[in-house]
Amino acid sequence: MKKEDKAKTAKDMALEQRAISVAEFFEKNRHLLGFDNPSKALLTVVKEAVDNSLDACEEANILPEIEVEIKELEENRYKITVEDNGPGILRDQIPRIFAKLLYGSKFHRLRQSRGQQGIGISASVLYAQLTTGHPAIIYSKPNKNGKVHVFHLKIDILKNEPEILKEDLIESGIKHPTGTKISIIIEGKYIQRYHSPYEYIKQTAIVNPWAHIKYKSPTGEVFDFPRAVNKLSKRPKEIKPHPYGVELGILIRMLKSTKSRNISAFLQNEFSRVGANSAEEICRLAGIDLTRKPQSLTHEEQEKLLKAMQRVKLMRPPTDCLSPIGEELLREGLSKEINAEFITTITRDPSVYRGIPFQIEAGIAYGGELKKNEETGEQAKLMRFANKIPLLYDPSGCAITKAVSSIRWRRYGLEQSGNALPRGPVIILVHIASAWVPYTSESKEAIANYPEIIKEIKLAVQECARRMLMYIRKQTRVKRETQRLSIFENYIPLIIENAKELAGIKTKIDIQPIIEKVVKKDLVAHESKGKENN
Amino acid sequence: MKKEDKAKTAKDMALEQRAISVAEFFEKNRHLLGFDNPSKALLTVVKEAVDNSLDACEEANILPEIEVEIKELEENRYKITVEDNGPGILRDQIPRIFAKLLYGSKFHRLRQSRGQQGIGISASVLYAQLTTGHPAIIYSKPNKNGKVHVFHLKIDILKNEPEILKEDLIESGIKHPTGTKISIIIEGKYIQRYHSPYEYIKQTAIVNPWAHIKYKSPTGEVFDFPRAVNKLSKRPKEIKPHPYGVELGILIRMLKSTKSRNISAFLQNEFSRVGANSAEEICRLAGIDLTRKPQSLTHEEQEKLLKAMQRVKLMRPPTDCLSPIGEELLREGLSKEINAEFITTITRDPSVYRGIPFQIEAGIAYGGELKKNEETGEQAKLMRFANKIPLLYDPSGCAITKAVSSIRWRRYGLEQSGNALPRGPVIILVHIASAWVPYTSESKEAIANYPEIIKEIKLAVQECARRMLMYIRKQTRVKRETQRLSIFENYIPLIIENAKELAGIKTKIDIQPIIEKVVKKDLVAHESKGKENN
Amino acid sequence: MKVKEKKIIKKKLEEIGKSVVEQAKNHKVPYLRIPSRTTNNIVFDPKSLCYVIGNKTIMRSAGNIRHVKPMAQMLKVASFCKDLVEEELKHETKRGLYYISESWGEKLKFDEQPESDNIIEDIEAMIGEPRENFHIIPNPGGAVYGDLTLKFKNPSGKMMKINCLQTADGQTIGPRMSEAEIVECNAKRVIAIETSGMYNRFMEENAHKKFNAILVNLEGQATRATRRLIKRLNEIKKLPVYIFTDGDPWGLHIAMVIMAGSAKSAHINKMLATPSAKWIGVTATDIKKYKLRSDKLKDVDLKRIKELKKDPRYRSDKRLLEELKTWEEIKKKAEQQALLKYGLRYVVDEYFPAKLKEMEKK
Amino acid sequence: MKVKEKKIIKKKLEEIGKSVVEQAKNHKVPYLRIPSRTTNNIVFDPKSLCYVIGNKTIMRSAGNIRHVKPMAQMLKVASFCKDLVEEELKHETKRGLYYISESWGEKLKFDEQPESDNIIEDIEAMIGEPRENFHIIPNPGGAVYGDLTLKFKNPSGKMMKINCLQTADGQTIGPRMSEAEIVECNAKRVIAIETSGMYNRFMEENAHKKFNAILVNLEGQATRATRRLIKRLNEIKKLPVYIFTDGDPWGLHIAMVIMAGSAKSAHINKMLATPSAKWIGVTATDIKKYKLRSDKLKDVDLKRIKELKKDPRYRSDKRLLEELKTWEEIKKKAEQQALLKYGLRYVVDEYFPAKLKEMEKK
Repeated sequence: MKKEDKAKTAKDMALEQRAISVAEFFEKNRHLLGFDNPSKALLTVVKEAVDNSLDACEEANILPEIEVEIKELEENRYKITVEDNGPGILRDQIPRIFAKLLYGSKFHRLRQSRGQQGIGISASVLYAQLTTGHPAIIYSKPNKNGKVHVFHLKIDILKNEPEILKEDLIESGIKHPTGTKISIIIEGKYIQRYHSPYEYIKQTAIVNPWAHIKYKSPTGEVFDFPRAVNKLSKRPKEIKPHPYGVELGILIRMLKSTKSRNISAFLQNEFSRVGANSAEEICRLAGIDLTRKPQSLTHEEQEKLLKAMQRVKLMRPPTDCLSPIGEELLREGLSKEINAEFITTITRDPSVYRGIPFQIEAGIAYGGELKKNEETGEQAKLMRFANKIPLLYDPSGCAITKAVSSIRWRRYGLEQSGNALPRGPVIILVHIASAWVPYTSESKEAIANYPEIIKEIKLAVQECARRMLMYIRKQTRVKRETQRLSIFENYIPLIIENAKELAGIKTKIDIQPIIEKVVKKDLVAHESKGKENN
Repeated sequence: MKKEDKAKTAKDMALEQRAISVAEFFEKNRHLLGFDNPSKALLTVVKEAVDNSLDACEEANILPEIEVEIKELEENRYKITVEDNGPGILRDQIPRIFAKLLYGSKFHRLRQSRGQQGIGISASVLYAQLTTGHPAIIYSKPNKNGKVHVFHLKIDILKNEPEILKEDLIESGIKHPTGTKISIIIEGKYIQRYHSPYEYIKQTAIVNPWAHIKYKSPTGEVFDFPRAVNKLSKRPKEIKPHPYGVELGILIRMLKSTKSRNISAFLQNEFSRVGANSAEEICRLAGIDLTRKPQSLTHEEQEKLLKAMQRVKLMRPPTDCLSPIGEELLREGLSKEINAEFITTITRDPSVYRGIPFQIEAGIAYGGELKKNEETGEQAKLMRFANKIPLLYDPSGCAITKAVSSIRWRRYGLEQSGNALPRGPVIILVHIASAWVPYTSESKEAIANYPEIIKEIKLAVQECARRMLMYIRKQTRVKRETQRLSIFENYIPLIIENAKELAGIKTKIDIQPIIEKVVKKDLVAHESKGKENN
Repeated sequence: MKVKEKKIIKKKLEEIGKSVVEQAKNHKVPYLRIPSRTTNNIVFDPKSLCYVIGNKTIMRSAGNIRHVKPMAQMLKVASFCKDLVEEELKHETKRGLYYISESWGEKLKFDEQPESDNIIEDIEAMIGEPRENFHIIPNPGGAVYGDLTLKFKNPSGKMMKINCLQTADGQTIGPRMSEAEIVECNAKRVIAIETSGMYNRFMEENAHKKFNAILVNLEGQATRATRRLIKRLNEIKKLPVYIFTDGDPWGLHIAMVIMAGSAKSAHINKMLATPSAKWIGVTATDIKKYKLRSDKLKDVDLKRIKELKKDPRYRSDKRLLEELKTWEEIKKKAEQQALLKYGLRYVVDEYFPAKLKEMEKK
Repeated sequence: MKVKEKKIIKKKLEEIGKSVVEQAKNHKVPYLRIPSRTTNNIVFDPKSLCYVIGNKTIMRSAGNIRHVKPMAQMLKVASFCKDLVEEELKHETKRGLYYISESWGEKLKFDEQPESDNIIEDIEAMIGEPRENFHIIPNPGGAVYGDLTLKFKNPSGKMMKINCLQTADGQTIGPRMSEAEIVECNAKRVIAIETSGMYNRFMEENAHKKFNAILVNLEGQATRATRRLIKRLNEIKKLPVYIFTDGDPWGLHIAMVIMAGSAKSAHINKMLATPSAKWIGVTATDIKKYKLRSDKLKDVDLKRIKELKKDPRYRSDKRLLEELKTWEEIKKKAEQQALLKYGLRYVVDEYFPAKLKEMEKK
C-alpha cells in the first residue's frame, strides 16, 4: 500500500502544510483579475496600463499624452505597448511596481484614484509570463535631462518578488521629457465589438477630456482622440478615515499602533471630523478617561469606544479626497465623441456609504446621430464609469444598471419594458467617483449594490432625464403651434361651406372675421394651458 | 500650499509605494470570501469549519462525527462552535492553519478536497477579529492518550502572521479520542429560509451519508442527521499535472526548478501519463535532444516543447485523484433526507477540462412528499454540490443551473417555460468532483461555464431524467392495460346492436367469439408495440 | 318609409346646417350642441326600464382646434345623408360611408372608420332618429317566419307584398323589412330565438302553429333591424314577445338588449326597445332542473355576471337577479340545443309550453 | 328532395350497417372502410380544376382499441340520420347532433363536438353525399336577389313558390333554398358578391337588370348551401358565374372555393364546385389602376399568398398567379367598398361593366 492510501495522522498532515504565495494564488485564480478569456485579457492589459498612465500624469499635474498600440505578432499573440508623458518611475521602484503583486501607493490611503490595490499591472505581467513566457519591458525616464531606464521583468511566482532579466540605461526610447513605456506580449484575442479596446479608449476619452490619446489597432488603423480642454480636473486630497466607517478590528489595530499619547489626541489625529469637543463627547459616552493611553484599553473598553464613536454627532467626511470630472468637462467630453442634438450633465454633491465619500455624475445625450437607430427601437446605451475608468463587462451585476433600469422612463418620454433599460436615441452616462469604489470583484467590472449609491445614481440620472424631457417637449411645442394656425384656416371655410350646402342656403358669408376671432381666442387659451402643464 | 496639492515628481511617488499584506487585502475585500453581509457571513463560517472537519476525518479514514452549535450572544452577535472526531492538529501547525491566510496543504496538490486555497477558515478568524475583536479559540487533541492544546488566536493583519494571545494544555475539552474544536464569535444574522445553516447542513448530510452531524440552532432546536452508511467514499490520490493542462509560464518554472537531469526524465517524473516512449516522441516533435539539461533550454525551445507536449497523443490524466460519492451512497443520502417515491442517481465516468480531471454525479428524486406542492406548479428544486459541498448562493451564475435549464424537460414529462428550471414534484441534484473546482469566485458559490463541464452535467441529468420518465410511464402503463379490456367489452356489443338497427336487421348474433378474438389480437399487438417504444 | 317621414328627416338634418349658417352670418364663431353620449349622461329610466340619454350636451365649436375638423366632417356627412334620403332608394353602410369620404378630399376624408361611426351616432343623437332613417344601414341579419303579411318596396323600388311563411329558409330582416307595412298578422305572440339551430327546430316542429306565433331568428345578438321589427309587432299589433336564448349571462343579455336596449344606443333606445318582452330561458334554474349538459363558467363569464348584477336593468327585476345569483352558485352554462338530449320534439312539446305557462301566469 | 332521392340516401346509409352485420354473422371482427380524408389522399384533379378525394381508405375496426368507440358512434349517427331522412321534414345542425348524442347514454355520447363532426364527414365520404342530404344542415347564410322563381317545401312542409325579387332585404339561402326546384329563370348570369354592403349597392343600383343577372350575397366565405345553389344555376340553367370580392388574398380565395371547392371538403367537392366560375376582382391590378384606399398587407396575408402560390388550383391559372405576384409586389389590400370613392354609381356604371367585358373577352 502506498503512503497516500493510508489513513493519515495529524503528523502526516502537518508535513503537507505550506504557505502559498499571493502570486501563485492569482496565477491559479486569474479570472478574478479580468483574465478569464483571451479577448478580455487583451482588454485588461490595455486598461491597466492606460489607467496607470492617467493616474501618474494627474498626480504629477501633467496633461496626459498617451499612445496605445496593439500589434498582432502571430495568431492569438499580441504585443501591447503603452507610452505616456507622466513623471516616470525611479529606477529602484520599477521592478516592484511591475513585478510584485499587492505593491503600490494607492491601497493604504483614502483618496480617489483609478488603481486601488496594486495588483493590475503586475497581474498583466504575470499573465504575459504565464501565456507566452515573455518578460515585460519597461522604459522609464524620470528626469527631463536624464537617461532612460530599461528593465526586462518577470515575477518569481513562488516568492512574489520581481526577477530582473536585464537592466540597461539608454539615451532614447521615451518621446516626452519624462514618461513611462510598457510593452507586454500576451496570448489574447482581438475583437471589434462592444468589448473592444477601441470602445474602451473612446469611453476613456469621454470622461478624461483633458487627455490626448492615440490608438493604433492590430488592423493598422490609427485613431486620434484629441484633448477637449487644457485643464485637469480637481486633484483629490488624501483624507483620514471617518469614525462612522471604521470597524472594531481596525480600531483595535489603530489603538495599538498609534503614536498619540492619549485617547483624545488619538481620536483627533487619526480620524477626520473629530475635534477636541467631539473627542471629549466620545470619551464621555464610552466612559473612558480622555487621558488614557490608547494601548491600555481593555477589549470591553475598545468596544464601548467604537459604539461611542458611531453614536456621536459628527460632520460628514471631507470630500476633497474626491475628484469628479465636473459638469462642464463631462459635457465637453461627451460632445467631442458623440454627435447628439442635446447633451446635459450633472455632478451631484458628495455623499457617503459605509463612512466612505463618493460622488455621482451623470449625463444624457439625446437625438442627432443617435436617431439613426430609432426605428429599430433599440435600447439606450448605458456607459458606466468608476473613478474615470469605463466599465465594459458585467452590466447586469452592476448597481449602475440596476439604478438606471429602476427609473420609470415612461415619465421622461422614453419607451421601457419591465425593469429594463429604456429604448430610444439616447446614451446615458454614469460616473461614480469614490475614495474606495466598492467593486463586486477585483477585476473591477461592476459596482456593488449599496442603497446609498443606488439612490444617488437615480437622483442624478432622473435630473438629466428631466432636462431631456423638457428639451423634447419644447421641440414638440414649437412645431405644434405653427400647425394650429393652418388647421383653423383650412377647416373653418369647410364648416361654413358644408353648413350652407346642408341647409340649402346660398348666401355669401364673410369668413375672415370668424377666423380672426378664433385664432386670437385659441392662442390665449393655449398659452395659459401650456403654463399649467409646466 | 500643502504638499498634497503640489504636482508630484517620480521621487515623491516612490516614497509612497508600499507592499500590501494579503490579509489587509482580504480584510478590505472580504465580500470576495463570502462575507458580503451578516447572514452570509454566519453561513460561511459554519461552512468553512464543517468542510475542514469533513476533509480531516476523511483523510484520516475516520467516520465523521460533527457537532455544530450556533448561539446568539446578543443582537447580531453569534458564537459558532464546530467540533469533530478528526485526527486533530499538531501543536505547531495550529496557529498558521487558523491565523494565516494562504496557508494549507491543499493548494499545491492535484487531488479532490473540499478546501482548495488555505483561505477559508483563517478568513473566518479574520472576520471575527474585524467585527467583534474576539480571538478564535481552537482545541486540538492529536493523540488518543494525550492532552488537549488550546489556542486563542488572532491574525497580525499587516504581516499576515498568527498572533497567539494565549496557549494552554488541558485535560478535557474534546469529546472524542482525537479531534478538533473551533469556536468563533462574529457579527452575523440568523435566517431560517433557503440560505440557512440548517439547509446547508441538511444538503451536506445528503452528499456525505457516512457523516453523522448534529446541529443546535440559535433558537435551541437540535437536529440530528444520522449516518446512512458505515463506509467512507473512495479516498482520492494525489496526481501530477497532465501535459495537456500545463501553461507556458508554469512549464518554464518547472524546467528551472526540477531535479531531473535530462528532459526525458523531467517529462516522465513531473507529469502524469508520460512514459519513455511519449517523452521521446515529445522531444522528437520539439526538435530537442532527450539528454538536454532541463535548465539549458532557450525560450524558443521551451515554447516548442510545450507545443509538442500538447500535440503528442497521451492517455487522459489518471482519475484516482477524484473521490465521487458513488451512485449507491448518493441514493442512500437522498433517501435518508427526502421522502420521494422514486430516486435515481448516476456517477458518470471522469472527464477532463483544461487538463484537470473532474467527474459529474447527478440524482433525481420524484413524487411522494414532493407532490404536496404539485398544484402550485412550483419549480423543481436544484441542489448544487462541488466536492461534496452544497452551493447555496448565486445559482444564476452557475454552470450547473445553466446546464440543467438548457435541457428540454418536456421530453422528460415535466413542464418548462423557456430556459428555466422545470416545474414539477422533483428535486434535481448535481455534484461536480474535481481535483480543482473552477469556482467563479473565492467564496465558492458557483461553477464557471466550461463547455466540457456543462456537457457532462447535461448527460448525467438527462440519464436520470430518462429513468424518471420510464418510471412515470410504467406507472401509467399498468393503469392503462386494465382499462383496455373493459373498453372492448363495452363497445363491441354496441357496434353490433347499432349496425343491426341501421341495417334494419333483427337476426340474433353471437358476440362472444368476436370479443375473444379481438382481445387476444389486441394483447399481442399492444405488447409488441410496447417493446418498440422502449 | 312614407313621404311624410322622409320630409321630417330631411328637415331635421337641414336644421343642423341652418344653425351654423345663422351664427356665421352674425360673425359669431359657430358651434353645435350635441346630446352627450358619454356614460355620465346615460341614465336608467325606471319607467321604460331602459337606458335613455340625459340632458347634458357637448359643444362642438369652430373655435376649438380639436373640433374644427370633425365639425366640418359632420356637416358633410349630414349633407350626404340628406341626399340619400332625397333619393329614397339609396342606402349605404357605415363602412361604405367611410370609403365614400375619400371622394371628399384630403381634408374631409376619414382616416379611420371609428371617426365616421362616431359622427353618425352624433347625428342620430342630435336629430333623435336611428341612422336607418337617414339611410345608413347595418348589415342584414336575423330572419322571420310565420303567418305575417308585409308590404314594402323591394331594393329596386318595386312595391311588393309577401307572407312570411312563403320562404324556404327564412326572410332576412334588413332595413326595408323592419319598416315594412304590416298588412296582416294572424299570430298571437312573437317568439325570438337566439340560435339558427333551435330556430330551425321550431320551424320544423311547426311551433308557429302550435303557439300561434311569429318566429324570429336572432342569430346571436339581435341586429337593430330585428329589434325594430320586434318592437313594431309588439307596439302596432300588441303581440307579447318571448325570448329564448342560450343559458348563460350572454344569452340573458341578448334578451335584455331587446327588452331595454343597450347603453351604447341610449340615444335611440326608445325606437328599438320592447320593455314588455319576456325572457323564457334557458335559465340557470333550467340548467339544474333539466340536468343539461353544461360547461364551466369561465372567469370572463363570472366577471360578466358581477357586472350585470350592478346594472339597474337587472336590479329592477327580481327574477333576473335571482337567476344571476343561481349562475354564480352553480357556475355552469348550457346552450339551448342541450335540451335536445330529450329528443327532437321535447323542446317544443314539453319545455317551451311549460315555460310559457309559467311566464303567462306571472 | 324528391322521393326517389330519399330512398337512395336511405339505402346508402343502411349499407353501412349491413356490411357490419354480415361480418359479425360470420364471427369475423367487423370493420368499415372509409375513404381517407387526410391530406395525402386529397389530390388535385386538373380536369375539374378542383381537389377530389383519392383511392386510399382507412379501416375502422372493432379490433382496435382506438376505433371501437367511434365505430359504435358512427353506426349510431348513421342510424339517427336514417330516421331524419325518413321523416323528411326533420333536419338538425351539427351542434344539435352533438347534444342529441347525450340521449344515447354515457358510452355513446360525444365528449366534444369535433368528434361528432368528424364522424359526419366520414359518413359523407362513405356514401358520397353532402350531409345536407342526410339532413345534417349548416346554419343558413347568404342571400339571393333577382328574377328567379323557385319551388320548394317551406320548413313546415307546405309547397311554396317564390320569385326572388319578392323580398325586402333578401331571401336567405339555406338547405331548402339550395335544393329548390328552378321553375323559371330570366337571367343570363350570376353575380356573387362578398360583402352585404356591396350587395346592397348592386340591388339598389338595379344591377340585376343592368347585367341581366341573379345577385348572390356571399356574406364572406360562401356557405355550402350558397355554393350548391350557384352550382345548380350554373349546371341546370347554364348561367356563367362571376365573383366579386374584396381585394386581398382572402377575397380571391373565397372565389377559389366557389370555383374549385375546399381541400377540407374534397370528398364532396363534385357536388359543390363551379369550375367555370370567374373571379372579377377586386384584383391587385385594380388596386393600382383605380388607386384604391388600401391597407398594408400584414405578415399573415403575405404568408397566405405564399401558400396560395404553391396551391395547384392557382398554379394552373396564369392570371390568378400573376395577381398573387402583384400583391406581393404592391403589398397592399383593398376592400370592395373602396370603389365608392368614385361615387355610389361608379361601381355598377363603370367598374363592373369594364371588368365584365374584359372577362367575357377571354
